[in-house]
Amino acid sequence: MFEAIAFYLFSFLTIAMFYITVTTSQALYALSALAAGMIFISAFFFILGADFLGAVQIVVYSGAVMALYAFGMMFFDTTRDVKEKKGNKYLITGLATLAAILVVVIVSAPLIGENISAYYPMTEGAGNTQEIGMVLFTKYLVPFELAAVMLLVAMISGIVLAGKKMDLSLTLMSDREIIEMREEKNKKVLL
Amino acid sequence: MLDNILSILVFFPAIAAIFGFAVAKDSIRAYGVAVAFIEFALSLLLWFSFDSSVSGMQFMEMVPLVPAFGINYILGVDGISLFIVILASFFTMIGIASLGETKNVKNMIISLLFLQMTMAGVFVALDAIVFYVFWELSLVPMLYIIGAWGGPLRIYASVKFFLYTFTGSLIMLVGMLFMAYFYYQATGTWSFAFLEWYRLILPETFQLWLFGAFFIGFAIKVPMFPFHTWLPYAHGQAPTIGSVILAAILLKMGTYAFIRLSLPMFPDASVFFMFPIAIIAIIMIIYTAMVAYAQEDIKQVVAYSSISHMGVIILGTFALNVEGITGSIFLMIAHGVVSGALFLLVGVIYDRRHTKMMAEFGGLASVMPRYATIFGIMLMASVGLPLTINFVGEFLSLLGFYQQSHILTLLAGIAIIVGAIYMLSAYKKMFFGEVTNEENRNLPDVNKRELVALVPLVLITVWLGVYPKPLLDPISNSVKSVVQLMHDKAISEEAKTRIPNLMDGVTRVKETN
Amino acid sequence: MEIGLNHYLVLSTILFSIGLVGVMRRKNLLMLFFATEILLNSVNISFAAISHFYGDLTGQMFAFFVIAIAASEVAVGLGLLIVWHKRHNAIDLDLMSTMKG
Amino acid sequence: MELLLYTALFAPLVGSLFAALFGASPKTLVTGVVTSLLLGVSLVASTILLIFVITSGQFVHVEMMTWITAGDLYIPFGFIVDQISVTMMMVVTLVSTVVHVYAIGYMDHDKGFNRFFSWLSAFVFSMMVLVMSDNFAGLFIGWEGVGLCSWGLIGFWYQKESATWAANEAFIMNRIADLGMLIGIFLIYWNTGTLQYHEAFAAMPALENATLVWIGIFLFVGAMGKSAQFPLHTWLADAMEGPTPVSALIHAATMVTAGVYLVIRSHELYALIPNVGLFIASLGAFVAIFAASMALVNRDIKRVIAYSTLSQLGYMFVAAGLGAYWVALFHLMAHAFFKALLFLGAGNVMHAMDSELDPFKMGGLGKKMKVTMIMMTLASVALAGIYPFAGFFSKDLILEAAFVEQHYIIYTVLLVTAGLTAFYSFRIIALIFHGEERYKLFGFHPHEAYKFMLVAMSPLLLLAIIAGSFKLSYFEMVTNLLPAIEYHIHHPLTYWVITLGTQLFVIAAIFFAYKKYMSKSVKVPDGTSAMEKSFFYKLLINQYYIPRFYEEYLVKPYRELSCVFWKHVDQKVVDATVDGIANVIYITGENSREMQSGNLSTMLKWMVAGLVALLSLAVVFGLATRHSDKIMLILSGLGV
Amino acid sequence: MLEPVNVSLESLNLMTLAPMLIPIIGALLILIIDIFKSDLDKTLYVMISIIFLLMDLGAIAQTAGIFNESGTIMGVFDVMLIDGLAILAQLIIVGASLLFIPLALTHSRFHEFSYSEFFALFLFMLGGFQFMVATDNLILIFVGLETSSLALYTLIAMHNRDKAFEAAVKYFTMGALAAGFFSFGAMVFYALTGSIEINQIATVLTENGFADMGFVLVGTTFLLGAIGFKLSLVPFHTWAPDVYEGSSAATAGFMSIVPKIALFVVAMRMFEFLIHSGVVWLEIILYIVVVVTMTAANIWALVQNDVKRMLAYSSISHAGFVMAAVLIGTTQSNSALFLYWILFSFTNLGAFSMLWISRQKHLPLHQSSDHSYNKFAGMVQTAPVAATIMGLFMLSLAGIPPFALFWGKLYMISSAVSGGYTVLALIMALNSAIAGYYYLKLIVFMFMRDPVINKDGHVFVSNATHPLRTIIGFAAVGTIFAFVAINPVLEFITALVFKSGY
Repeated sequence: MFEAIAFYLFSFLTIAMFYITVTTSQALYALSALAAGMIFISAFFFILGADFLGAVQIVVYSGAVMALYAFGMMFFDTTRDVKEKKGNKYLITGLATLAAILVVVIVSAPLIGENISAYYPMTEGAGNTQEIGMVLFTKYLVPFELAAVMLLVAMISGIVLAGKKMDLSLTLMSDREIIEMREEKNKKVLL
Repeated sequence: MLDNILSILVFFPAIAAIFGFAVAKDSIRAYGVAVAFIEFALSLLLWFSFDSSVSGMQFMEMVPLVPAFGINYILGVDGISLFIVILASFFTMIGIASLGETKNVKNMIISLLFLQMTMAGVFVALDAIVFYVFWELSLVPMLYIIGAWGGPLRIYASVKFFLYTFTGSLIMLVGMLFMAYFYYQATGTWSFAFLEWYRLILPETFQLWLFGAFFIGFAIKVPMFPFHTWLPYAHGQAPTIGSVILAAILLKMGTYAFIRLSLPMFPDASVFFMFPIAIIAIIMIIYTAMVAYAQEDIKQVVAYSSISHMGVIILGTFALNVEGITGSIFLMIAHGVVSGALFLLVGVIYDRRHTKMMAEFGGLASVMPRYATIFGIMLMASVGLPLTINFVGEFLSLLGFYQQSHILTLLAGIAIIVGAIYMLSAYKKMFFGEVTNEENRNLPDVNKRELVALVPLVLITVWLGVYPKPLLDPISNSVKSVVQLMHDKAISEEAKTRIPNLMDGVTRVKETN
Repeated sequence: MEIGLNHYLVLSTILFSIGLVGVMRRKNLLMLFFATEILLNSVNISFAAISHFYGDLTGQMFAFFVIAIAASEVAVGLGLLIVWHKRHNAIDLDLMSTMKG
Repeated sequence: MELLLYTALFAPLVGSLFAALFGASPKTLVTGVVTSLLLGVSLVASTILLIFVITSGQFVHVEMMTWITAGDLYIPFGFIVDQISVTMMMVVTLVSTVVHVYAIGYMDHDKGFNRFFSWLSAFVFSMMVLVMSDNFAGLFIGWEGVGLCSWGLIGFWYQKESATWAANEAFIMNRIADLGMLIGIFLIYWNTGTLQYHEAFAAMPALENATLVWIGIFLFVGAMGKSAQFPLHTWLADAMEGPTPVSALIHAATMVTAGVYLVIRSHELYALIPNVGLFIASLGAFVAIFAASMALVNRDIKRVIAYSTLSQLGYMFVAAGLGAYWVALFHLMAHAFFKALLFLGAGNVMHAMDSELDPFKMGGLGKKMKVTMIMMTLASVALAGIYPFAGFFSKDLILEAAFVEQHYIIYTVLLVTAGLTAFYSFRIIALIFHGEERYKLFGFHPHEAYKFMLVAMSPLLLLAIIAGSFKLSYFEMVTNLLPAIEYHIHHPLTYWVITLGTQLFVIAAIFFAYKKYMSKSVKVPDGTSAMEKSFFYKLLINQYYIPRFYEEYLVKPYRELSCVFWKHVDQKVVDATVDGIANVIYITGENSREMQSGNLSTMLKWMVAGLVALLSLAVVFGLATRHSDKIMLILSGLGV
Repeated sequence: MLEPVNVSLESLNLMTLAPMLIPIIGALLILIIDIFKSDLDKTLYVMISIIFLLMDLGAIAQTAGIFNESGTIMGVFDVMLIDGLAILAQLIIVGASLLFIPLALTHSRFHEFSYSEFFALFLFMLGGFQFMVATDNLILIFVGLETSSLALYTLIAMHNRDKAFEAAVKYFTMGALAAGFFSFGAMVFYALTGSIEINQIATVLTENGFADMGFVLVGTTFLLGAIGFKLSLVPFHTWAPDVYEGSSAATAGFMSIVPKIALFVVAMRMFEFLIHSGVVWLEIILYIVVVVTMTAANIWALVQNDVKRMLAYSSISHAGFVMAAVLIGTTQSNSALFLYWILFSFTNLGAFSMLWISRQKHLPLHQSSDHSYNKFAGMVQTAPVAATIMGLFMLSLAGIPPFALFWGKLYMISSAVSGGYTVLALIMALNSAIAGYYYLKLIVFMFMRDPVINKDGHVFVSNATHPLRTIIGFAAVGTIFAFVAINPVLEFITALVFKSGY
């Protein structure tokens, strides 16, 4: 019973938050609603016994991601109202609703092959975090390491793109300009 | 050397063409002529060492190419292909020799040499894929020749030529792949070799479909009505040399392919489609002849006349007997010589006046008597006068088809009437009457360079008209084996009766007696 | 009234659709990125739910990696936006249609 | 003998090629002389061959080389000199030699002198091939060859629009007939397996009658073209645009008789199918009177003679059709002599009159051109069939044959035609040579032709007079080959009544013509006289409106249809379809490239739309499989 | 409590990781070098990349050898899966990269190639792709995909001009949406089978006889959306032309080959078992998608005014063409896929390289794009050799024999014929004909028109350096003489594919 109440409550909240995120014209509202929605989602994780995931959700999303977005928002100065040139509203809602209905129709059907044996079953008595650690560092070691590489890539990308290196475009400068620039730089170093 | 003569024949011009890049611009013409002459001499050597009494393939060569997929480089020549190969090298030679002042002459000659490679390749290839390679590749130099040296609509014409034929041959390719697949199913190995395919007896429905696929490819190339409309543009816009080679050789690829592929592989389908194709052929003959009559441009007249003649060739092919097929092969050569010569002749006047409109001319007979004479001879050859080369082919083709259908042959025979109508009226417009246009008054007659190209053609026209035997014997020999193969392979009763059995040893005369 | 797997799946789908709406209607790129976050998050709910109902950890693993991916995307996405914003002082995607056809 | 045969055959070719060498250069007398000499050689060779054939009764048969072989088909260049061909050879070489010599004078001032002789000799060669060939294919070579030379010679004065037009007309009309001939040849080959005369004819009796009928008809269609039988006759009159020697040689003596020759050559075939023979005879009779009627009013001397030729060809076909092959051949020969003479005479007149052809503008020329007048008069007498001239023997025989075979209608028609022939022949004689000297009104200064031309004509004159006396020996010779049917009216009284009656009728016609056209009241017609306004006159002068019919209902529609085919069908339907397909593809691209608006939002929408579309399909498919039995039920209910 | 896990090192088969680790190590090395000494010349990085790529090639060859002996290798807790497909795909990925990376050595300086990060990201990206193809675990596929994609977005943006940013943003945003699709699809299959490993998914689904067809369809739809996005199948293709146009020609050429082969392998692993198990819906859908992709992309390519954009659409069309192999799903068709893609890789890379060496820093006069057709007008008069080579690539792309791509087309259409897809074979053939038009259009401009913009032939080779010439020469020679190599390559491919059970 508790579970049901919690489910519906959080469902309502997440849906509402995300709805606000995609409809409001205030970037700040959207950001706040998104952050709230993320936190509500972590509630689901806790309900479902995925404690570790819930924690990660709060830390990564509400912490890191939202902070990044907030920074971005300030940078872009989007506190002012964003003009949303309204495209074809009906098309958008139509497509989305249709997608939702179609998927819901199919997904709400009971899964026939539900008696599925778990490949990586949860162990009785072990904490969620432990279990996850166990699987993550055996079976999912390679993806985990690759994810690390991915984050490295993301980091490099972020630095390259947002950093000074992109300020001057060598692509658009003529070869002569590039040489002059180099010489100037060398001079500076010498000085 | 004789063992590899076909490969040499095919690749010599290409290699020479590559070396040609290094030759200086002002000497390239001599180089081109020399190469083409050597090529022609090689093809003659091929003829002299060819054994006319053998009906099968000679000078066979085989190199595995993609054995995993049954693709092998197989070449061979028999009576059916021999003379077209010679014709191709001959026309390349003539063409280069007669080349007038041309911009970028180097590119032109190199293209021509490449074209020669593809033409030789198509006619000696005995593997479907090798055949297809050369078949398609021949489009490229031609595209360039039309597109770069042609008239005002050249780009439209060349692209149309390319795409139209390309589309058709892609469908043919699908047919070839099907054929290989059926062969694979029957034998468990992949093969694209014609001689292997000949051995495959297909059920009739398959034959019909495959015949259809091949037909589209060939029919566009020939070109058969209603797929012919690229041809007038291509001819109309092409430079003289392009038209010459297009008419003399490239069109023959389609009809040659019918004989090499469609007939022996699908005898039942050939019989099944005989009448529809004959009707198309008749439409080609009469309809295009009428269209030719309506033309105002002399080159278009010749272009449409080509289509009309190709109709006769098709008809002869689908006579499915030795006389008809022999005739159609001979007519291919004949038409090559004659239409090639006619296009050269049109080129002569175009070089002088830069127009091809017949209304611009008139009375040329008195200004350029030698030109008028040669044109007249070729015109008479074109309308199929006996003792000219065309007659032999036309006569045999029609004679052959007469065995299959009387009434259709009668209709097809209208060719000799309508052919005379457009040709004579064109000749009249150009050469007869008073000289009305002042610009024509002082035109120089054909010069030496042009004569070098034209006189041999005239001689061939007459020689082969009077004494076609050296060609007819080998052709007929090979055709006999094709017809016999068709008869043996035929499944349906109708096909068995339609295709004569030559092994009876009893000729028709004896039957009747 | 038991909450079954299907409930979660439906919820997930609805959230996903909301995400789709956002993706389609947002013209502000930053807010568009919000919507893509919604997409990924909605799926995570399902993964956790399936994991829960099957007693299998794989789902949680997947969700974990999805979070990592989402985080990386934010980094790159913001980087791109910053570059664009530096040049154009705007992040409206309607301005971004020099290439078409 | 073989050497002689080759000499006879190839001498003209050599001459022609020799002349052709000088074709483009200005007049060189030598070409004319050389070609004439070579023809003389040919004539001599033919004569020796004739004597040989007569004396030995054997054939000379050679096979020079193979021409076409393919499959079972075997066609050699084979030549045969037998009684039929040797007759023809004599006629051809004789007339052509005369014409050549004559033409040296006639073409004296022509720029195309050399070209003319080249063509003319080439014609003779073709004609020799035609008559000497031992197979149908060889015949066809000659057949087409004479057609070609005829084209070149009719259109010899190519600057003249009418000449080239007539040349093309002749060629094309002949081609129509040639198609029939070709089909006939095909039929022979597929039914007998050979094209050699003797083998083919030997095989024919074994064939079905229907087949033979078809062969007969198609071959005759070929003959109709060459011999200008109705309805393919119009070209002959128009062919008079050519130089007069050409008309004499080709369009009177030789080429036009090729059709008759063909029928005679195929007598073994036609003997098997008498019905076709009767048809030929009927058509011949019709053409005889039909052509004669047109000759009555024509105001062009050459055309009159041409119609006369046509009419006489009708006679020959009557004979051939009725099985009197030797008679036909005999008339062919006799006719060749006097008709050629007539033409050459007309040539003299034209020469004198600066190519004027209207006899009404002449008159009284007899004083200036006595020899010509005599020659033409005698030739006309021969033509009219007055005893003892050549025409009497040959033509009378035909009438007798018709009578004996009891084809009285044909007989009557021929009889009337004989009268008409006499009338129109002497109409022009009278108009040209007698009566008022009307030419003075038009400022002509007529003069007699060169002497040597007249001398050259003299052998023809001689033969026109005496050819009839060879009748018996001739009969003996050709009946070695042809059925020897003698046509005698057994009842002597009937014989005499008919013969004399005919003669009287003809003479009456001659007198009538003289009376009518020698009078001083003859004026150049100006379209005002009552006769000229009469329906019949108009009908005749317009050649029964047949040329106009052809022009209006065949030539024009053909031209228009051609234009329609080109401009509308070929360009607007066939080609437009091809381009249309290409354009549709291109325009689809052009219109749908808007899809790629470059707007990110749109792109995202497309992605979602694609997803939704796939999902919808999934649902449809899912439902369909789940309810497939029900769907089948509904479909079956709908009758699918 | 959890038991400690004992894992023997041998059972891990760590060498399966070697091919992927090598480029990653190379990338790290480049980063480290950059830390110690910046402003080093690009040639250094190019050479380091090449060395590592060669080592990578060696490692792949090593695994190929093992595969040849012992069949499919599983490694590292069965996450890694080295089979024939993986080996072939990696060979193509690394091989094409080897051709691509020297393109950095242009005559003019372009932004991205001047920074070490480009090469590091590039190698990371390769690692990502290699992981993708060498596993059947959806998680690893997903992570690999994202690693490489994120790197690729940056590489595009690093070209550093407005169009490049626009391209990167578009690609990125749509990629994010596709990532959503992918995870949703994976989720559905997980819900269905409790597993995210494709062979287990296949086993489970087959065991219960595709009872939950609805779920299968939804999952397939979403995965098709995600994979189709990367493969640029219509209607998920919209990014492709813009991104190709926005990025440098070299990168565009790279993008047309390497990411796609990785995704093809994924598609083969994911879809073929479904089709073989009789999911007719997928067959129909794939059929439609393949046909529409081929045709529509061709039609759009017809109307382009820019060569690079045309090549973009043509690449889409080629991808659709090759996707047919997945639909057909026979050994022959799968072999044809690899054969085609190998041949396509050097032809297409060659074509893009030709654009690359003619690239100028600024747009040509009065033109809105770098490589408009007009730019190439009359090229044969000013730069005949370059024009001939470009024409050669166009002919090869059009499928004119005997140039490279013809053999691919031949084998592909043959596989359609043998697989019973007659109509598809015809459509493929006809599409080649339509495609002929736009390739021809460039040839027409180069060979048959007079120069419009560039009267100076130097423009067409302004970027050419020896390495670039070598690459182009290599591609050209490969294009012309491909027929010599077809047989061994085909035998090799077929053996590998057959042994992998595809």
